[in-house]
Amino acid sequence: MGESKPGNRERAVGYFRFEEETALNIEATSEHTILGADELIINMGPQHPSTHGVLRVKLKLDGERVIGSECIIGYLHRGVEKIAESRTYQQFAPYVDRMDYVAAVSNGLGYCEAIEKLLVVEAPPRARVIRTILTELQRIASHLLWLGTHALDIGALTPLFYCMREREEILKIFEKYCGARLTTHAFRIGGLQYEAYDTLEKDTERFCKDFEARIAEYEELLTQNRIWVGRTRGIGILTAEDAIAFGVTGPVLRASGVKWDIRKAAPYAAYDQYKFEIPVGTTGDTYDRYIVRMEEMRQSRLICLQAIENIPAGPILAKVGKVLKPPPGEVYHAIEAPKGELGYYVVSDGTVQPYRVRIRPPSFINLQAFDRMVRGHLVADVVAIIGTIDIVLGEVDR
Amino acid sequence: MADEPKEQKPSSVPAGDKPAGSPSPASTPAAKPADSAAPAAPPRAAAPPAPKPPVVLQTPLNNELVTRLRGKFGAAILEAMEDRKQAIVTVECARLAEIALHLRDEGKFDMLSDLTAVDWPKREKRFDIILNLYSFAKNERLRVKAHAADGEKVPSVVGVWIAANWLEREVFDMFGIVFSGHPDLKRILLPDEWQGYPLRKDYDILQQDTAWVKANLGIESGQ
Amino acid sequence: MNAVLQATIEFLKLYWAPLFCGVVIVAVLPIIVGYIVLVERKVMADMQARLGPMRVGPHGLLQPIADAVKLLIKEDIIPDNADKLVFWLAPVLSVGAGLLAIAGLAIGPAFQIAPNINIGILFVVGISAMGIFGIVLGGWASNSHYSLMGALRSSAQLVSYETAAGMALVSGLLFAGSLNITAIVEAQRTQGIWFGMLAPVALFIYGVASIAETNRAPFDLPEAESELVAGYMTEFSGFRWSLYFLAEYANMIVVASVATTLFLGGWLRPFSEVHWLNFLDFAPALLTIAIAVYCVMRAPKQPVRVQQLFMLAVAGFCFVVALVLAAPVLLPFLKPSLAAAVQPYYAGIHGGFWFLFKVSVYVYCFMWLRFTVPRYRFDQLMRLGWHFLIPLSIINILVVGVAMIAGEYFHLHGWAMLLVTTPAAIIALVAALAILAADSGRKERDRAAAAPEFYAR
Amino acid sequence: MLDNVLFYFFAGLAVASAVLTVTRRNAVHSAIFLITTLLATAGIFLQLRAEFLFIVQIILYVGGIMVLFVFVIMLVNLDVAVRQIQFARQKWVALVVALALAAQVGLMFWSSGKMPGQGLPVQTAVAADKLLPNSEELAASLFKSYLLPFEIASVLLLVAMIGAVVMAKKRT
Repeated sequence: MGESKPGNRERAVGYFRFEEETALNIEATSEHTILGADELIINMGPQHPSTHGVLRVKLKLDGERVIGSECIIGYLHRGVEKIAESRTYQQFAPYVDRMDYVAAVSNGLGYCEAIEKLLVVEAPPRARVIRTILTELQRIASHLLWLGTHALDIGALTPLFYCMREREEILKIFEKYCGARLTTHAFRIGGLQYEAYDTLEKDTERFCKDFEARIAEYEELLTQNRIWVGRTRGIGILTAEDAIAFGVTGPVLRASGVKWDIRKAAPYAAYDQYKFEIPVGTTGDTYDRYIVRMEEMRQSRLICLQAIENIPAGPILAKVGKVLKPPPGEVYHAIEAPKGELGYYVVSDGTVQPYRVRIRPPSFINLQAFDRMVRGHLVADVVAIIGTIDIVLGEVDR
Repeated sequence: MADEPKEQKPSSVPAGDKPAGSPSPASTPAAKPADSAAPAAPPRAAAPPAPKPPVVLQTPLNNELVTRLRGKFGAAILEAMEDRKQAIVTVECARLAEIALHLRDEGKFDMLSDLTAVDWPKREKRFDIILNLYSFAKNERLRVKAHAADGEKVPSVVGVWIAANWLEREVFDMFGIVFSGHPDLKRILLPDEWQGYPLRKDYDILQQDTAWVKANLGIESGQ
Repeated sequence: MNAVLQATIEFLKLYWAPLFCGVVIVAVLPIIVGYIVLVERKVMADMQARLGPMRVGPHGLLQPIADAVKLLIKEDIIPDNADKLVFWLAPVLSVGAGLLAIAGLAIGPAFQIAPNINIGILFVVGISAMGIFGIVLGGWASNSHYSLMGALRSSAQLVSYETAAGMALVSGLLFAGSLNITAIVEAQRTQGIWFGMLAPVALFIYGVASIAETNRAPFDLPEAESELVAGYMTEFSGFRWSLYFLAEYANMIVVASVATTLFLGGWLRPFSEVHWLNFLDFAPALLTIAIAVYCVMRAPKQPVRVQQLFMLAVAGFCFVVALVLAAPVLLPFLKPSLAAAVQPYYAGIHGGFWFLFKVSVYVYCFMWLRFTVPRYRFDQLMRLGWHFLIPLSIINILVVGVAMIAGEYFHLHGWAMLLVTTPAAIIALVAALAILAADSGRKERDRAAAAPEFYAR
Repeated sequence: MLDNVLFYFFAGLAVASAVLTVTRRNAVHSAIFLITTLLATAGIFLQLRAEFLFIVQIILYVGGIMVLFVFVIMLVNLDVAVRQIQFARQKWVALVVALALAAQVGLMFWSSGKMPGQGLPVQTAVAADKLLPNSEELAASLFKSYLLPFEIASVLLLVAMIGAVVMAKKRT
């Protein structure tokens, strides 16, 4: 009968007696109401299971509907661009791996090619092909991680583990190639440090052969699933005009219907030698982005298969010398990283250290469109939209 | 270290106020980029006995777009050049937004791919604002540069490309360049109470560290 | 005072058996739940191409105990601004309702704590629904936005789906003609057919609604970890949290038992009236023997001697159990006089086996679903409840009623009832498809109407 | 004896929590005590062997209506209610109403023979194990003897429901 005992455990505030008008004033400043016109400010992150790291989002809610949002970033800021100014060109290369740490190979490729452009040298063909293979594998790995976590955000537990299983195969290939799995530092300025190991082709081929069935497995779990479609279709629509205005790139842009891929628009590495399609979406919603990325994985697989067919023989490192002193000048080089356009703007003053390295992080710029995408949706959609942009906070904050 | 070659730079930049349409540097290709970037300096500054003539990386740019821009904005287009085949147009800072709007609408540069800055502390106008534009229609990139002095207000291009919002905030955060007309100019990556602007060349990390350790731990930092 | 004491003694004399059972349930249920969790993790691991818990005990068999110890010795945190009384009360309410509901269940003809309540199934449903207060109040008392939203979602969800579940139960109960659990199962025995076959649509509706009621995926919105961290449980830790956990699984057992009782023939074995299938009575014994044989076969392959011994011990235990289970069937051959004496125990044990077997299958389906499909969004969940399940359940009651009258008119009984109930089910399904089509049409229109508002800026 | 103990337990619980329902400032606490009252009443029903009524009380009032109550209480602003003056001016009105009710009950006792229970029309109860299952009884009376009132009541409820839907729709 504990409940019926007239307890004195009332909250302290209960003993105050306010005049009636005071009570009315309190109502005006209340934050607790959900139904009324009052807005509820809810804070997601930086410690929240589905903000993919330390993103913090302040949501202004009307009930469960989002009427405004603000991303607060910078929790992972390490001053990479500042560090670059006090390192030599070679010394800085490993740092870029730490930005988009789920696609370190792509980061490295962008940086090495930018410096090569600055030096006005070209990597030998063999190096370019091997770079292409590894980068495309990395794209698949990155997309797999995205797929798993995105599906997990939407409540599908199982795809994550399947995705990790395949990603593991890719990481094993990286490990065999350069000894590292995550932050690989696989490439060197001017080409490659290591010769491809003996079974690189065979490993890649085996992975690609298996992967076809595996990707069909994921699609079976999700693509036609009523709940999945219901949760993603029409969510976070970004029109092509908006996407361009926001500078959004990569799969997010393509899902909005813009057929643009740097691998085609300004081919780098060895992409001009291979045939592949650029998948595009129509409506630019979360479902389209999902479909686009799935198709991209298939295309990457095709590129890998084409590339291992014919890896040219020859040197793997161009003659760049031990000390890099690029002639003064500046260069901007962009590659199609898994998340979008990853650009390096490097200014040289003729010394061994870059005068300025500016990194154009695709996640950072794509994340800007978040507010536009999230307005009018429910809280549950917020996590779907964060997932669909595919951000890596290491890259957003640098 | 980076600044030595640029000694004479400042002089050449303001001098860029030449009559429109006269790409004067054309005659001395490598020597007169008039651009902020270091390139031009060594050949010119290093005096006649250049041991080995370097590969010509910087060439003046004089294509149809530049002609059109010069026709429209006249003296506001300070310089047009190519560095390693990449087009760079230097414009007057005050008219940056206007030129940007023109580039977006007439030049079809519909995407602002990047916006950043470079600090040249020894120059009179120490900052370069760099806009990296891309045109889907032409599959072409263009870099627009503007020189800004410390404390000078740069017109914001948020009205032209929404993408500039966070990018300008980042530039403000890192360089302390104030953009006039930006809707919400505040620090983005660093905490609001951060002192100083880290990507300026004269930003002293050591001093920051000592100050912080002193203030928060009450001891000498020992760095 | 003496009178009170006397009354108590009188009470104990009368009700010692149910009391004992109750104590057993309260004591044993946490362990059972712990092992259900282990099974769930193992099933999940199997579906996700991994092994699951393997460290504590052979194949992680002692994992639940380790977990329980961990939870018990964890620090108990009460947020500063929480409403202490309600915060304390909420998990207890939740778990109390779950345990009380189990009291009304009949696990086999012999094992029922509160036997022969004439409102049996209503009691179970009604009491278990009270567990919602634990969730709502717990969410409110935590004084956190995530918790509050979880609580609100939970109450809205329960009220919506309780309706559909109740209506689904009604169409099952129409066939039984009684609320008494024993009577319901007896009705299925005399009619020789499970009501799940007569009212498949009702079974489907109850299945969906019961997942929603127990807050399981894909309807686990009140605790959706990707949106609300852990919903109403966000601020709870240690023992209080484990009470919630216990309540969730107790509820799962309850809904599975209700479905089993009403739709899946309770403790009856499949086709209990078909004599040539009597060999199914051996199933429990055979199953345990199979486990024993498996253990014996695997024992030599265990790397450590202790593990080998453990396996053999399990095998021996299983053999003994199998002997006990098979005794009623074997005894008549050995000593006919004993056969009659053990008959009730036999019925009880075998009934219990079949009941638990069906409940396990039902719970397994819950798990299966959880690992396969993504989570609904809240408005979709509400739409599914109000726009689809509730209309469908009303239509289903209607057609089932008509089918029953038709059955009576044609003097149909047992399997012959399928002649009228199958068309009824088909009508209900057609209606369901029509509802779905209309709903998706409305959804399109809603979206078309809402789109300009959302995306114009 | 046991019956008496149980009755006084439930009755005391019901009254005590009813008082607390009124006096608590915190609306959620009030709701909790209201639930306790309803449950205690349900307990009394069960003691009277009215199992159906017992479970209907729990399913409808506790499981349905009170959930909605709590739901709504959480939606509105609680802090205001907590800080407002506890008993408003209606307390005199309330006192009058309470007195009138008490007088009525007293009058009933007085007119029926002055002692509680003495003159009231109480039927001798059937032995507990001989009672008919009351859900069946209830169903029979609802759908046989009182079919028309039942249908009228249900139409009334339907009207109320449609009215609620219409009102809710108007807002958007």
